[in-house]
Amino acid sequence: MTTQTTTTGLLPGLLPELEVIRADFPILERTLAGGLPLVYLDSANTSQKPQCVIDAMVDHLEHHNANVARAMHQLGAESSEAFEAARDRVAAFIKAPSRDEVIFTKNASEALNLVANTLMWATGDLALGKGDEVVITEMEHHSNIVPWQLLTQRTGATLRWFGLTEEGRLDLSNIDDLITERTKVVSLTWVSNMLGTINPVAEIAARAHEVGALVVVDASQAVPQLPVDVVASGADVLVFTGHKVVGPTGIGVLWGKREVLDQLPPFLGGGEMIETVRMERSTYAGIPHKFEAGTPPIVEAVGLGAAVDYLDHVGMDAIHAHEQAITGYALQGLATVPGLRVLGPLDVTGRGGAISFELDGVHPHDIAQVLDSRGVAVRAGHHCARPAHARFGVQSSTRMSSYLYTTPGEIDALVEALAYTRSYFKVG
Amino acid sequence: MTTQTTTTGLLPGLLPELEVIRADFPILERTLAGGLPLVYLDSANTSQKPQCVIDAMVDHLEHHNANVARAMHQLGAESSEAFEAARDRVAAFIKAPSRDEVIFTKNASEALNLVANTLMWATGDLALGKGDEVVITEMEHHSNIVPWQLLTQRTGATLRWFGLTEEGRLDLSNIDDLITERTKVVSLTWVSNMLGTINPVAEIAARAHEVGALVVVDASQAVPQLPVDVVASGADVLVFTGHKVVGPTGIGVLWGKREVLDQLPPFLGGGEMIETVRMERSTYAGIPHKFEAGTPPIVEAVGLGAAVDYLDHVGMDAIHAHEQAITGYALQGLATVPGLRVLGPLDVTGRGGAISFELDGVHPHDIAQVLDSRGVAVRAGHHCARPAHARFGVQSSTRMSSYLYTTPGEIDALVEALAYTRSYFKVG
Amino acid sequence: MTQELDTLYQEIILDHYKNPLYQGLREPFEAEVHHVNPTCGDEVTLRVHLDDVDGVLSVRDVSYDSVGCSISQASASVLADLVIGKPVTEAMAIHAEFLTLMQGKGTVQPDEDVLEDGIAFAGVARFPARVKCALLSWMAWKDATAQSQQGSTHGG
Amino acid sequence: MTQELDTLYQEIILDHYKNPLYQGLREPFEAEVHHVNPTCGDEVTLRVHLDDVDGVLSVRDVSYDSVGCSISQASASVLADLVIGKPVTEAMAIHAEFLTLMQGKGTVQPDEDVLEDGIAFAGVARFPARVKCALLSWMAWKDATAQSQQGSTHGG
Ligand SMILES: Cc1ncc(COP(=O)(O)O)c(C=O)c1O
Ligand SMILES: Cc1ncc(COP(=O)(O)O)c(C=O)c1O
Repeated sequence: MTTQTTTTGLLPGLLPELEVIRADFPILERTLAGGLPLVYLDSANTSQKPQCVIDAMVDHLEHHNANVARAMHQLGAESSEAFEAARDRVAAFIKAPSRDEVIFTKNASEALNLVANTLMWATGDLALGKGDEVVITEMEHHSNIVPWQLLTQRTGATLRWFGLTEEGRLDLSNIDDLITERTKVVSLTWVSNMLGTINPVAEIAARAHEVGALVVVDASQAVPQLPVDVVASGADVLVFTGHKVVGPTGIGVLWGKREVLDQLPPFLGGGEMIETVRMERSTYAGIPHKFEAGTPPIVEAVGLGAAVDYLDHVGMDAIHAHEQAITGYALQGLATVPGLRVLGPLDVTGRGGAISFELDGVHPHDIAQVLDSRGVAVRAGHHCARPAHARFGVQSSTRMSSYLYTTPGEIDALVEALAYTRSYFKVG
Repeated sequence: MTTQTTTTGLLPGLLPELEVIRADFPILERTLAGGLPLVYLDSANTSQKPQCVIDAMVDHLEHHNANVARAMHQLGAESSEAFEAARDRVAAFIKAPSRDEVIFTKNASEALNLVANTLMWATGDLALGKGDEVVITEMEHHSNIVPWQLLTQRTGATLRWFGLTEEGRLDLSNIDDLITERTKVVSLTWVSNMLGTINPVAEIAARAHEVGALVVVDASQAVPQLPVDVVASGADVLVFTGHKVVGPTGIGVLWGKREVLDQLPPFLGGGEMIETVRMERSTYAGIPHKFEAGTPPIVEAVGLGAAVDYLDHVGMDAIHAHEQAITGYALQGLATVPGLRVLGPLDVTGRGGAISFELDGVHPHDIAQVLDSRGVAVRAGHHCARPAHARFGVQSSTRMSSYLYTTPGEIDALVEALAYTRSYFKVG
Repeated sequence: MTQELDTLYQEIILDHYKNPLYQGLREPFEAEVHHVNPTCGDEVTLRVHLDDVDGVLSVRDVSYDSVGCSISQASASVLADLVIGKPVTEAMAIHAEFLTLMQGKGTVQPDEDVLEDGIAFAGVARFPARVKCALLSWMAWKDATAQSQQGSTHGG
Repeated sequence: MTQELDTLYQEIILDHYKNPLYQGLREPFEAEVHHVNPTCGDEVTLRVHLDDVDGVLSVRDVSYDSVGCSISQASASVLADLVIGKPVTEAMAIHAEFLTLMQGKGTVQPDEDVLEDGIAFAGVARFPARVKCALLSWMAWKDATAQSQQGSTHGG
């Protein structure tokens, strides 16, 4: 059931060696209750890990484990080299102009909070106060909402929002009302984790830069799916998270322009982020260390390095084409289910691989539960995007999300399981 | 060289099946440049990992990987259960009255910053301002200094310090001058990572509680070595870090009394830390989730759970006895090296397994380098404890630190390599 | 697999879901609470009206407005049906019994005399992700009842 | 293993360590900087005095006070010895050459005509943890020289 070669052959853009790729991911061989094969359609929540990522972590733990930076011995040198090499690889993967601009955090959420939190204490140009404005959008993940709510509440600044069109795209009609001389920060997601929408970040960044605002891009769903060039994106700061790019949990990435990062005060204190500590006062190290307090996620960086290498090896253009093919196929398939309404763009162009939907008469939890009984793993709830759900007048939704290992056969399994759900709940 | 059964037999307190324990740690079989065996005496910096911890992580990544809390499918349930089971195990390990009081952070540094950072925005009893005082000690790790410097600078409160005696113990003679009605927070390390000193935390906590101060205990070096009972410790908040208790990097633990954690405002925003997010304002979840923004360190928690199980299985009393035996043996051995001065208590009672020292005429870097050429891994520098170094009039030191896998033979190798260092640098 | 599903979605549950009892918000009441399941966004607003019946403090009404899945909706209906008209102490005992059942991971035998339709939730206990759904309104009721009692004591 | 060590601790390095040249802080100077290696705590305070020599801006003096290991101490001594008396442009070229050597991971062949005693540091490049030690005073010197030049430009 996991692949149907006939269908596969028909979809242009699909990764040519899909079976080979699937064989790289040990979990895909798992069976679930009742001996059912796993149909994993929850990759926007977290991605599965290829063997090479797991092996790189194991090799590190078994043969090179030591703390970094501080250690002068051979294991310390090996571990530091592995850790810093991961920084090089991530920098290359997102085309960062300088490796020092790549900061390892614990996840994307921490990276976003780091920016909002240090802006609280920023001086000069970056300082925020009453009358200043921060602009976000109604399709943000909570991790790109709550930090700005806290910042604006605490500084007296105002939080403003881009609205959404019926189709689930950013409503840019009032961009000149929203982004003004008062705007200090514009923070937005590149790809929506709920609606799938791909936003025109470079265009919005250009407008934001005209008024001197700082542009923060949440690329948590973009880096897994699109070839990313941080400079071309227009961002001043861009973040993503390791576990969604076939890497481990416990690591995220904050990239920022050196001028910006240099200007921000430190975030957490301690460990390698210092220059000198005196009882009266401490001074701080330069980037990237300034923002990496305490022992960093070492084995996680090693895993993330292997992960971006893996994606690079498959090719981000090919992965993007694959996602587009699968998403298009899924949109078609979902359209055949009576009573199903997709929240977000119905057109595969300008859209990522997360598709959220409602099904008349069945609550998302109940849908997910029935799908799970067929081995199909999707997410139900608000997907940490409550304002976007509120915008569409729904409290929650069901979301399927694909990745480079997803097959058309898995989409067929989803569609078939949705039909079963309708009959189980006797709707229609 | 790694063990000398004859010596081993002579040291009371040594773990009886040391060879069996060593066999659990794959890295200990490694050889270094020149085919030399590894003599790892840098465990206070980071500990090595037993096979069972690595295997638990691999099994999770290969068979159960999914995001937690949010997922309704079988993998999600398995992953959530593994993650929350790790919380249960950690809670049991430190005898926490409630599992919800155990918060997973990225490391000990983040945990300490979380407390200092949220106190910035606390209201009521916990609020800090001009005239209030925070008391720390001169033997703190930078991670328990810098956050309090930032907090006191930003609130106008005053930072005060316990001094150290010549022997490297806390100078408690002026405790009544230091801990007064003005004291809002007392934050101190249980075991010093530089001097090895074990501090009387319960006694100091009792005094702090008399004046209504909050007691924060940095147990980063205590939890690896001592049987820990958070309630008996007297702490209101206690932190430690995964990678020093044979667990992975990327995870730390903050335990706090429910009343305290409930009173503190949230730290980072986003992910599972919310109750509802509305455009106007958000409300927050209860503990532990309130302080766990974003995708938590899932596979790291699984590893940490396996790690504390491993330590429990060996027995913390037995591990403590082993550390005492090795430390006593090392203090004896180091005393035979001419020109060597130990910084910190010379008496094994009331002392942990980190021993920092100076050697006349050779800089710590150079010592570490020569030791490394003999396969002996130690740390040289200020060990993130610059004020303590300044107190003893030195800029840096060399530190050896043992753990449950350390053998007397490794101590012999260190002592012998120090003699070689002296001859290499032609001192004495 | 349908069998597994059927343990969860008992007929009784689906009935309560389709035809919920005591739904809607009514007056009078001493306390109103709003509870949320942060993970999925299910919400309930619930009111409690307590009153003396022959000298015994009793549950006179439980009214609610909720959004959520079949399990959370049905459990609100079953809750209201079970506790309305009972002395508060007895209702609390039912609450405790239901909680034990839900947290039992499927190992607890429910007592039909106490839980009536509530026994249909025995299967839910085997789906950890859904236990929260079943408990949402029960937790809200306990909270509201505690507040009502405080209120009446204070107002005393 | 002693062989490995000897590549690092060349006789020349140990000589400079035991008998450092141009040590101490002297007047006059246009800029003084303080650099720290945060990892290990090694520190250097370094002063630069630039002056016109036959119409060419030259390094008249480099004076310093430092705490650190043999490698960092010796490299300060070698630096001072190499650049004092040289035109600034030439000294900067030497700096670039030394930097290339240190960052070469042991693959760069040093030019004795340019680096003189500095070639003894070729072995250090194979010990990544020690490269920072060797570069500490060189980075400080570059910084101080840049500041001196700015100062003199601004001062007109
Ligand atoms: C006493 C003490 N506190 C705090 C820390 C910080 O731990 P981490 O680097 O894991 O945050 C350490 C270890 O480096 C330590 O020894
Ligand atoms: C768009 C977006 N932003 C931020 C996040 C937060 O990532 P993390 O949970 O790894 O911090 C996610 C994923 O949950 C996301 O999809």
